[in-house]
Amino acid sequence: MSNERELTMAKAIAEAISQEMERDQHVFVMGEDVGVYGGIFGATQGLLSKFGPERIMDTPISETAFIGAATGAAAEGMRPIVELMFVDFFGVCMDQIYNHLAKNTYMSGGNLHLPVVLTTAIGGGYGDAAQHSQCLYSVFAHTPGLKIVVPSTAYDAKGLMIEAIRDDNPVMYFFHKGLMGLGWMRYPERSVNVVPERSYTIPFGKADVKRPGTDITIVCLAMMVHCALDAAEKLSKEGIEAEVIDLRTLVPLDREAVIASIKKTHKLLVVDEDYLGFGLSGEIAAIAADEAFEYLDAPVKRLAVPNVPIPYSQPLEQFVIPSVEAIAEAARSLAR
Amino acid sequence: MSNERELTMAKAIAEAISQEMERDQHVFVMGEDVGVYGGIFGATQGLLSKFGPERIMDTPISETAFIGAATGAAAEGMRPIVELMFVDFFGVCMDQIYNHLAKNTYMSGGNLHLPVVLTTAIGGGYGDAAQHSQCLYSVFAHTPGLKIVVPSTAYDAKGLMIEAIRDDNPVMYFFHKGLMGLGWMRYPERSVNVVPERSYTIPFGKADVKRPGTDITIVCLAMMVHCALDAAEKLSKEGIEAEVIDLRTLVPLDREAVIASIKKTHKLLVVDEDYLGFGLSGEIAAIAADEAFEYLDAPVKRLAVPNVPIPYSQPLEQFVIPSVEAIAEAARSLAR
Amino acid sequence: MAPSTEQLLEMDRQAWTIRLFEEALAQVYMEGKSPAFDIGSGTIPGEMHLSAGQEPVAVGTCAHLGQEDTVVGTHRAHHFAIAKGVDLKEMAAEIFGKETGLGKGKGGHMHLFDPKRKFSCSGIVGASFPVACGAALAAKKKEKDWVAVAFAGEGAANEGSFHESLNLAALWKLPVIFIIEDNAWAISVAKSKSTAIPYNSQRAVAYGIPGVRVEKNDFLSVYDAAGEAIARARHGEGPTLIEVKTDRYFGHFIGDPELYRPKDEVKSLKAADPIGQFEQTIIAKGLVSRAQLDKERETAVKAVDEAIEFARKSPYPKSEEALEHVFA
Amino acid sequence: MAPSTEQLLEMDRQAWTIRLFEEALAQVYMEGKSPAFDIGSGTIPGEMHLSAGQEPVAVGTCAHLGQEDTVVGTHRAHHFAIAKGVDLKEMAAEIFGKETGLGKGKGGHMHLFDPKRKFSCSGIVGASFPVACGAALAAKKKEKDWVAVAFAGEGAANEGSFHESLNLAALWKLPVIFIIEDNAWAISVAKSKSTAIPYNSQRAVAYGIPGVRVEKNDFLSVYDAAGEAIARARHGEGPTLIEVKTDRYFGHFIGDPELYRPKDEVKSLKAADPIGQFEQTIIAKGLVSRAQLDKERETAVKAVDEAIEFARKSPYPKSEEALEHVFA
Ligand SMILES: Cc1ncc(C[n+]2csc(CCOP(=O)(O)OP(=O)(O)O)c2C)c(N)n1
Ligand SMILES: Cc1ncc(C[n+]2csc(CCOP(=O)(O)OP(=O)(O)O)c2C)c(N)n1
Ligand SMILES: [Mg+2]
Ligand SMILES: [Mg+2]
Repeated sequence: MSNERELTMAKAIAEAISQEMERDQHVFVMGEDVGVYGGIFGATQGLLSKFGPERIMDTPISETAFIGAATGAAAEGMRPIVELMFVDFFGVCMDQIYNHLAKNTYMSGGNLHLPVVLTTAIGGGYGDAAQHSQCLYSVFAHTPGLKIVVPSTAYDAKGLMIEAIRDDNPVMYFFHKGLMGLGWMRYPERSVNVVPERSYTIPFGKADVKRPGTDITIVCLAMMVHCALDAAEKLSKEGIEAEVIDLRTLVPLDREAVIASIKKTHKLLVVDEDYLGFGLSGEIAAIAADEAFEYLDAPVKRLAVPNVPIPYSQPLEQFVIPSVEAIAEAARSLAR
Repeated sequence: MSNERELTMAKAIAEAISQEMERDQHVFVMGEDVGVYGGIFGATQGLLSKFGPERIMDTPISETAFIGAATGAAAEGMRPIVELMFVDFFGVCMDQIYNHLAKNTYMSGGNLHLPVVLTTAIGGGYGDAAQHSQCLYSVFAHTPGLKIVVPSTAYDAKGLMIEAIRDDNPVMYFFHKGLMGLGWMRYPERSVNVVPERSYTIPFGKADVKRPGTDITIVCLAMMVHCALDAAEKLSKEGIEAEVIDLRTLVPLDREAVIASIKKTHKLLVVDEDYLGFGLSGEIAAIAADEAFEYLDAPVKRLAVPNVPIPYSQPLEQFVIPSVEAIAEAARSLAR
Repeated sequence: MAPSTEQLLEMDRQAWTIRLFEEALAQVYMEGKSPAFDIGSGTIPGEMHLSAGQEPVAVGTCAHLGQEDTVVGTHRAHHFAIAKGVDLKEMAAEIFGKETGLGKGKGGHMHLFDPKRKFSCSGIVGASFPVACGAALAAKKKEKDWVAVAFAGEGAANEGSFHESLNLAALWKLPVIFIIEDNAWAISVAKSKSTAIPYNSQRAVAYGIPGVRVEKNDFLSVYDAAGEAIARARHGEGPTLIEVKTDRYFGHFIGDPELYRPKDEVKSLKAADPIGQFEQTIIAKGLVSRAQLDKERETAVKAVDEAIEFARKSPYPKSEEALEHVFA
Repeated sequence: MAPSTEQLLEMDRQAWTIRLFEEALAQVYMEGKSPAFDIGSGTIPGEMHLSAGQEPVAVGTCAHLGQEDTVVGTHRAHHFAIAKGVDLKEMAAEIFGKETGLGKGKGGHMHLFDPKRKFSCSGIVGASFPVACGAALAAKKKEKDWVAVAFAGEGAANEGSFHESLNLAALWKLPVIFIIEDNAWAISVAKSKSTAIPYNSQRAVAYGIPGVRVEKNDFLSVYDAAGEAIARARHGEGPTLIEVKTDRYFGHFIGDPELYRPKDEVKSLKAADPIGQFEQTIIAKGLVSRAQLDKERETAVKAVDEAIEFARKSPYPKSEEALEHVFA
């Protein structure tokens, strides 16, 4: 049955873009190596041959220029999809992202709409070291004006991408390299799942309970969803039932889902592949400590990259990125 | 008595730099308008005439080049002080700050020392709108490798600046425009205080209890310290004694001070002039929800700029930046 | 192609509108800021960058532009906005932080957005270049002969965004014109202390595009240079880089003590004021009469008065509106 | 000034050390990555950018540099590091992620730091320019005749950091040399699709500094051009921009399917391999003998073998060491 077709996340993203490009002539793609190469992580695979170089545009290595150009083109009614190859490179173009793309709508009193999707790769674990392994989504969630999408499966990826392209606001779409289902990088089988061929959308701001449970809530996203699910399976054998919540979007953030789960489990563990300090894990914990305070039976725990750059050497890198075992252990000691 | 001399924060900073420049030939200053102009916010006032243009260097508007140059010069044994005029401009040079200045020490396995002080202006409240009014320190605290200093008084500013210059690591030194004691911008009288002429240092990682109290802990920094103190005075008249903790540095962070205060007051309000989401206020709340969970008698509350860019119009700006009244009200309803 | 009489009159009116608007703002700005100057107080708080003296760049260029062409300005952008036809009342109201402003009071003087007139600007130095490239790219994709103009100061030409944008524009043959206003100063830093070569126009070589230096702060010289560049762009021949010498009459912002600036510089600049010279020239050439120009000036006086009045009388937005419009 | 015999021999040895090191890494890299290629597995995980074919740029330049001069490289930096005299064992150990590595395994192949030999590099395109300016500034402040060299790819020359740094260096007359390796590709993007003009050397005009294009991937041509630029810098005459045509033998990184590249491109490049040509030339000129060169090559073989062996045998850092060295 064609409904049962499974796709990798990369293929799901490329398909979403392709379908929207067919639907709307204003959609086009810009970025480094998005053409013949199909995107270093395959997010634009196959699009060049379908849409040609006028709509799938390789750029010079000039992120400020081409991301700024996306803002300018969107103001004129185009709907650019623009790729920042690794999120780690945001520092060369952040001004165009957060001072312009993100703020112009507000500063114009809502008169300007900027339908730009900014895609970017996140995540480590494969030895790419401190400048190519970060997540950093919380930096963009911190500065207002950007919607923040971080899918964990192919199904979610397609629906969220179509939603992103149709949104009249700037959307940053973070894909985790280790979830793209690439031929050359390990990925969790679960990230490849059934993706309908038809077009569909997944609304922003709806977290997904990827596993229901009663004993502890694990809030996470991207790769950590899979690690948490693996940990939950282990824990289940020990009699601990973890509820795994995949946030899917950070802006808007589904606070209700987090609170509802805490009301049930009374215990919260936030797991994040980003740096621990001053980021996502703190925000979720703070929301719990405010809005779900009475329901909490134990301290809110966080597991994330301790505040160090991502080291290259494998024993070091594996040590700093939350592992299935570390998640299970943190959940275990909290659940007890 | 000369000991009783009072200085503005700008003068205290300039004096600290001046004393260190006299002490150590390797210290020099680079930045836009740091020369004749003396820094737009006066942090380098008077230094050009004392040290000449070889050591007080006006730069082109090329933040990536001159901040990157600070990293290169520091690697060769110099001790640059480099000014990013407003923190809001970090997006044009963030890569040099966080991927290089911040990470090179770690990536070199500790073999490379980069004694750079990066000064920058923060804060709003005077109608400078969305691109010139932000705080953003949590973005830099989130990415590892930078020490983060945010003084609230002239006395602290001098001691922390000398400590920063002598530190062998990159230090980001954030000064709040509204605390500099400028002739052309309102400032709290309290920010001007007694500053010894002699050289002295204030260690990083030591929060300062700016006001002891028993009923509620208010954690804050920079301008919010003064607003919190004003609020505390009001509250005191109502019988509520707030303890006001000035963090002074975010990296390293004095978790102990926060926890110790909660043990006493059992209630925490975090007040921040930065954006609410995914930043400082979340981090402090999360630490409390983890490490001081048992001592908390009430939900942890946060007051910060709601997740909107800083609006220009005064009624709007005053609405989004935490005011004395808003702090008092938040504290009041929490203390009850 | 020389400007028509109609165009000349419009240019004169725009020039006066800009000059008078800036002078009016300089006054209004000081309201509520004395005896002690406090930048956060008064009718108009925050920084105020005025463009008086720099009218030729804006007016001479925009004379060639229509509604469908895009202009992206800088922190010092009133002259560009006025020359591009942005409604003066809505603009003044925005600068006053009023509900009736272009951005409902959210943007302020450095952030004027008028999508209808395709005008925008930014308080970040060098930010105009990439955004203008994007507008030009959109024009190309839509197969229109629209152009985009990025204005920027000579200080901005040392930002990385300048280089990246010019390369992109040249590579993709975008219909965009980069116009550098060389007013000799970037706040307190003289051009010679920031720029390795005397003329930014020479930097066009690095992108294989025409580079033009306009040596006089003169409406007609700008008109000519911009006209040629805009025509090139409209005909699909790609971008041009123009640098225009011009003069900043006020400080960098109001309140700038200008200690860095030779004492009599502004005085001597004003002696050769471009508006007066423009008027003399076109009268001398018999293209317009004094009376005609006086009428334009009167129109400008009235427009500025009305705009300031409108802004003054308009209501402030309600506090809670601060939470609106983060997203469309 | 022509290189001495000693220099020629050292250049030959360095060239072979680079070539053999890269070839050895290409093999080691595949260990543990078959049957299924997994970038995160094996002796060396992560990206691997090799510089085989690009030896002339590094060797020809560094022949003029001493211990006190600074070199800042890129993501593709092994050749620069070797030519600058970075210890091959420590470098190999770093690439293997070992405790004995330059950065105790924390940096990896894109982040090689050797403060003793004044070498560093970065995985961020365009990041070498500003840092090299800083080293040159320090030399100037210390009143030394040291120079700094920033290497970068032709793709990097379109980043904003290129422009800002060249302007700063020219303005301040810094003793820095910017050397662009034009290997025709930036990953899959050909230079003609990224750069508005044929030669980056032409961009020197934008900063009023000398711009030199070296049209041959040849040790002696690079030696000459770099020598002149470095001498200028040492004598306080400021920066130079050099672009060298060179050839990338491997894919952008190992595993790159290179679908964008003409099928026989590499084969034909290798037919004119620069090391062979260099050796032929200097033998033909009677400057060195075949036997001498063979000895250098043997030394290189041994050094590479030893380095790989050293790296292989070295222990991994302990997990907890991940928490060290964030701060000095
Ligand atoms: C990226 C960035 N750096 C610095 C500033 C601070 N700043 C505002 S205007 C200005 C000078 C700009 O000079 P120029 O481009 O010549 O324009 P002018 O003010 O002369 O019109 C500076 C440094 C800024 N707004 N943005
Ligand atoms: C700022 C930034 N943008 C993009 C990248 C991704 N990237 C790494 S190498 C590369 C191509 C570089 O080309 P070039 O400068 O010619 O060097 P080469 O690889 O040919 O040696 C790109 C785009 C990066 N590392 N940093
Ligand atoms: Mg200027
Ligand atoms: Mg290349």
